Amino acid sequence: MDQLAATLLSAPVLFFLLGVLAAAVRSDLAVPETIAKGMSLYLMAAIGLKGGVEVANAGVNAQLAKALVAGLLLSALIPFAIAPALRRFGRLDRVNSGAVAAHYGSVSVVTFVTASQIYGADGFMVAGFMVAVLAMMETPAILSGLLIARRDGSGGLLNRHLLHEVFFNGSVVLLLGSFAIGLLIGPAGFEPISPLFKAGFTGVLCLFLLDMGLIAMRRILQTRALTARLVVLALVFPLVNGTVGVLAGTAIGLDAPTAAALGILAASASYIAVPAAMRLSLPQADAGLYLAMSLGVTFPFNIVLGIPLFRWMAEQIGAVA
Amino acid sequence: MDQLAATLLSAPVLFFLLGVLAAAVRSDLAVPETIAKGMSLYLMAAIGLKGGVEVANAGVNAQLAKALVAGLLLSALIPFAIAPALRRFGRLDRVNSGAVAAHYGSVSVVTFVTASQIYGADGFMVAGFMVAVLAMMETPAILSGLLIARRDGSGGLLNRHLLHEVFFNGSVVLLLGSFAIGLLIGPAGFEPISPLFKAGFTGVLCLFLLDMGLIAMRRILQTRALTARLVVLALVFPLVNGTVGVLAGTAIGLDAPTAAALGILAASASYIAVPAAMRLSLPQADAGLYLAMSLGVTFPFNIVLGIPLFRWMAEQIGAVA
Amino acid sequence: MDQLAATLLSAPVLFFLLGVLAAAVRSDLAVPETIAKGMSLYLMAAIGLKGGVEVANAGVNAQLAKALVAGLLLSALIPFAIAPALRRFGRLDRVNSGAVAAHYGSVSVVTFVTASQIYGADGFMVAGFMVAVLAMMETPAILSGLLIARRDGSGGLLNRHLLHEVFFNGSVVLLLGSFAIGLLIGPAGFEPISPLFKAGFTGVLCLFLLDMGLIAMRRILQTRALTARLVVLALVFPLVNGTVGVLAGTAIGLDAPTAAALGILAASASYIAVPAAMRLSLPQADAGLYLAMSLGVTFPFNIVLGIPLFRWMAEQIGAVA
Amino acid sequence: MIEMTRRIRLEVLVDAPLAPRLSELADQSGFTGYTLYRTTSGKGRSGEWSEDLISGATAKYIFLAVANSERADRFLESIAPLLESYGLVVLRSEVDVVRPERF
Amino acid sequence: MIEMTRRIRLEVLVDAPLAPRLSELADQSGFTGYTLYRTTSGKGRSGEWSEDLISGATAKYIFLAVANSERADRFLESIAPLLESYGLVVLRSEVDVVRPERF
Amino acid sequence: MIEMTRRIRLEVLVDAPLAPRLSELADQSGFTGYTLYRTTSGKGRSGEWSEDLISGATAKYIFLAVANSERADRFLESIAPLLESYGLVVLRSEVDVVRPERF
Ligand SMILES: Nc1ncnc2c1ncn2[C@@H]1O[C@H](COP(=O)(O)O)[C@@H](O)[C@H]1O
Ligand SMILES: Nc1ncnc2c1ncn2[C@@H]1O[C@H](COP(=O)(O)O)[C@@H](O)[C@H]1O
Ligand SMILES: Nc1ncnc2c1ncn2[C@@H]1O[C@H](COP(=O)(O)O)[C@@H](O)[C@H]1O
Ligand code: NA
Ligand code: NA
Ligand code: NA
Repeated sequence: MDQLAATLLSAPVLFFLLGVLAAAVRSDLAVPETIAKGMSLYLMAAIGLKGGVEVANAGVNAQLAKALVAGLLLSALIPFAIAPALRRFGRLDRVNSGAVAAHYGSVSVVTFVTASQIYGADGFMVAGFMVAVLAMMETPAILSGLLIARRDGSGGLLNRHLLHEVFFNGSVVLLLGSFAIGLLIGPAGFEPISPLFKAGFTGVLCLFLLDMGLIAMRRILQTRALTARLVVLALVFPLVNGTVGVLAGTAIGLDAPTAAALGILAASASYIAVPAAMRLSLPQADAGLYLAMSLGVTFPFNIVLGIPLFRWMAEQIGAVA
Repeated sequence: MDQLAATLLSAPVLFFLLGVLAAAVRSDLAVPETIAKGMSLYLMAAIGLKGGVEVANAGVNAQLAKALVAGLLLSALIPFAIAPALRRFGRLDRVNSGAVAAHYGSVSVVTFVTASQIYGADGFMVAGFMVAVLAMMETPAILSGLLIARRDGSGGLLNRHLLHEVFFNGSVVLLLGSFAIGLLIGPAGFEPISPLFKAGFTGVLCLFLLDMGLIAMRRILQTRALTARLVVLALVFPLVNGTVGVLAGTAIGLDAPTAAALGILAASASYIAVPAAMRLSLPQADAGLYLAMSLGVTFPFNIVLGIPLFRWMAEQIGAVA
Repeated sequence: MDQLAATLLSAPVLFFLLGVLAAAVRSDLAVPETIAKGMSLYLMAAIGLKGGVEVANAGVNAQLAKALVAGLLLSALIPFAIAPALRRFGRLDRVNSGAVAAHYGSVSVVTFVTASQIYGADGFMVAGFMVAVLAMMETPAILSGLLIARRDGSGGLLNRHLLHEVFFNGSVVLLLGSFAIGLLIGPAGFEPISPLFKAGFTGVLCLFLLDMGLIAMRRILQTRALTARLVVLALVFPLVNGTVGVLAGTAIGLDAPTAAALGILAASASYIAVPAAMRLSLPQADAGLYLAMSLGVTFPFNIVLGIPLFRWMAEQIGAVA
Repeated sequence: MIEMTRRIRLEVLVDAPLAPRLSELADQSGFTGYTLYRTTSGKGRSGEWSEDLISGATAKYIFLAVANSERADRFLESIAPLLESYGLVVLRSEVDVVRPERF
Repeated sequence: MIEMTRRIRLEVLVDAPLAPRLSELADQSGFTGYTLYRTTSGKGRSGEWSEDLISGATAKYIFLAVANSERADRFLESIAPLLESYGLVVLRSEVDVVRPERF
Repeated sequence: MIEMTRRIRLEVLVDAPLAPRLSELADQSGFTGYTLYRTTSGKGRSGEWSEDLISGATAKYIFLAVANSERADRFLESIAPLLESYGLVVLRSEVDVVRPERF
């Protein structure tokens, strides 16, 4: 409960709620898309650098390898785990099930960033190498989603365009590239750029979340495709996937904050890499649908409830273990 | 005179003058509109937060309520006070008089922000709650302007679109929302976002004023509608309204900096909320005209002369009172 | 060698290389053009202010005048010196030779900025007045390039549009304007804006260079006009011009860092003021060609090798002299 | 060869604050869709203008819609009263479309 | 008077992620060129949308190309299989151009 | 039904630095107005390009103007000498307008 209050009263989350509210009363408040894109690039570069510098400081250990494997498996397998629910309970056809499932296997950078920031403000420090896990989890789910959508075998699954997207997706390249730069420059080299990338970080996150609040709520208001059943799934998926993530993290020996972060990653759904890939590879799938679920329902759920919840969970399990 | 020199030699005002100069020599220097819009959102969020945090610190007192009422009255009544001058001396028709009058009842966020910054740099601290007064004054003038324009009764004045604009205008929502967030998080919660919103503030204001200088001067150069008589009015209005604002502020017991700020608000003319509302509600009015007066003449006057003038006035009157 | 390693491992250069790499693997990573333009304006304002404040501090001396004359001569004469190589070895026609030559006479703001930053991080301080030299060198080369292109006398060389572009080009106005503001406000007046313009500087430079890396590499991949001979010239020109710049700087008595900076200026090629002027005045010239040489080859060369090289050269020559 | 059917293409240059009103009228005329894109500058009888996101008052959009001639006429009539005061520029031409039932 | 020749003008409204595919098909149909520009919002049977650079999935471009009728037909046929699934809006009209050998 | 009159619609694809020159020629041809909007990328004989605000040299605009045929012809003739060197793409078609005296 304390955690929930702390989350709800942190500046980033309050700006998110302001955005939701403004969109709900149909205010014309809007952040230009180009500015939002710029902030998104900034946040990815900053989180990548931060992670790299921390690893340069702390050294690499066996946990990194374990966490990478766990992340890869979560990203690749979650889509298969949830696709049946999308088809049966959610009543989606195969193609839409695959497209939605891919989103939930992949991750939301901003959810991770917000969680790290809120946890860290309180001394609950997520390991720096989780940025690499974040990048790792972005795209495998795309392949899983396509396999689900095309189990009938029609269409060439692994075309050139797609594999390229999976490996060289802009956000993957930026996250891993900044992580590598952080590793190379270390704490001393980071110092001259720390005013922009560290001191400015939480403030930019606030403005970005203001925009995400506007976007999330407007998605809900504009969508025609979202049924009550799909809303239920968009709330249950993060709960279940996040719990699995926390358990897996604890099981492979991650400390509580890092296990909580793995939970957040599993719980979160993509809104950058996967939608674009799905539009390209599964153009018949309804973009309004998967964005409404991912951005409109799951994202707010994670920002407001998921962040304190998975921390609490990781602390409880850690205490027991 | 000292105040005038201090204002003229402050970085924000010098950047404003650089913009004016660059536009005057028809340089192709330009700030992309999206960047300007982004800076404008930043400035509103920052000033809102700052005000909220200050009130969280200082507590609310009776002055806030009085200032809100004074602001509301100024915004609603100034249009009626100046409309006759616009019609008779300015030779505008009813519709254009109403549209221009609405601009002068409303306020310019950046004029207020620049004044607070210049005053504050010198220890002349405007009360935090003035941000709420600023937000309060943004839109009532719209209704007054429409009443003036349509005194003949044609057209549904209070349609749904318009009332919505008045209450949920983007800048009102952002100012009040950030103010509320500042109140909720207080000084401790503000700390992590202070590097962006406080340390970065004056610098962003410089770049924004550079753009405002370009825009203001280009307005003057491009306009076809501005007559000498209207230029006179665009200089007299801020003088008179600002003086009334300072007097009103002193009369209700505000301290000198806060009374000066109320003067600035009364003297300033809108260039965000009102133009858009007028284009929507009074499309027959000439947008080139009201923007040339508000942005091209009154804005520069206030930035360069109004800011030191109303401070001087508030100090003189305060000393006497 | 140490210098080379220090350059290669500085955050700005690493971000540049990340951009080059991302474009090389054809990742879809992209910085919105508007954001890049905003960062470019920021960097010019910041470097101008910094230079002005330094001169306000250090006072003006005879070196400034000498450096301005040297810069003017370099900008105006380099085009004539290299045009024959472009025609004979490069096999370009007169018009394209003139257009390319103009680029090499002029300068690249970001190359200068990156060099100053990397030098300064190490205590190798470039004199503040070099910002004025930078601005001075931006446009004279345009006139030289046109003279080369039109030695046959066709076409009115010195038309109104063009002279205007030469004197009131946006980047010249912003650099000189910010320099003047820095002079006027001095260190005390700079303090409130220093968090944005000084602390944030290196970080913004990183993001900007990320974009420059993407742009440079994409230029190379997209161009159809770049021959092996032209690539050779685009590598030889900075070497030769830069050496001349360092020698000239040392000869007129500049200290080593400042002479190195003059070398960098001479070595660098324009990608802002000149391309736009050439498109206007020599529309028959191939924009793909001059941008590929300037942005695609010379810019990366200078960022990675030129910066340490000209420092090394200035130190050696300085030690001898 | 792909079969194509003739439809009406309408372009309306409209100020940003007035665009929602135009969309409403398009809906009321039974249009199945429309698309908006931003313009950056221009000149007309009332002088020059250029993009302006700060006030948003003088930014202009092009509203593009394809419809059958019946709906197009209905729309044109519904915007007639706004032409003068809104300063709209309205262009009508013909285009061929595939899947004509969409328009 | 300047001599002008009739050519086909094609406009296709296309989602950002699909635009490269369209360009490839244009190349394969022998087009000499094409130009893309961004749209900002719209409405269709599948609801309203507006520009979205964050996910990039629902941003839409207009793809504009001028070609002779033979190439235009080839292009239209090559995109036919994509029409339904890509949700393309395809418009064809006639224009006069100078230097017709360019198109 | 609203009465409409036939006019000429001209579209010119032009590099950003050359756009002011085009506007001048439009003024000289007696045009009552014109509108510009930005394009984002394209391909032609001289290769691919995409939006570029840094140098601004390769950004391209579409210049759109409606005029009567007399003025349109005058304009087309005045830009004829620039066609090759400026690399302009010029398209002419017909549109119907309301309030024809405006164009
Ligand atoms: N003949 C025209 N062709 C294209 N656009 C025009 C034309 N006339 C006016 N416009 C556009 O419509 C806007 C308003 O026109 P006006 O009401 O004449 O000032 C202008 O600023 C132009 O952007
Ligand atoms: N009749 C139309 N005129 C112009 N644009 C349209 C039209 N119908 C659809 N569109 C555009 O195409 C997009 C997709 O349409 P739809 O597949 O019907 O949802 C819409 O969001 C509009 O931007
Ligand atoms: N057939 C065409 N259709 C549409 N746009 C074209 C066409 N040809 C050329 N363009 C545009 O004009 C630009 C210059 O063409 P070019 O001079 O052929 O390189 C190209 O980059 C395209 O943006
Ligand atoms: Na996930
Ligand atoms: Na006022
Ligand atoms: Na040079």
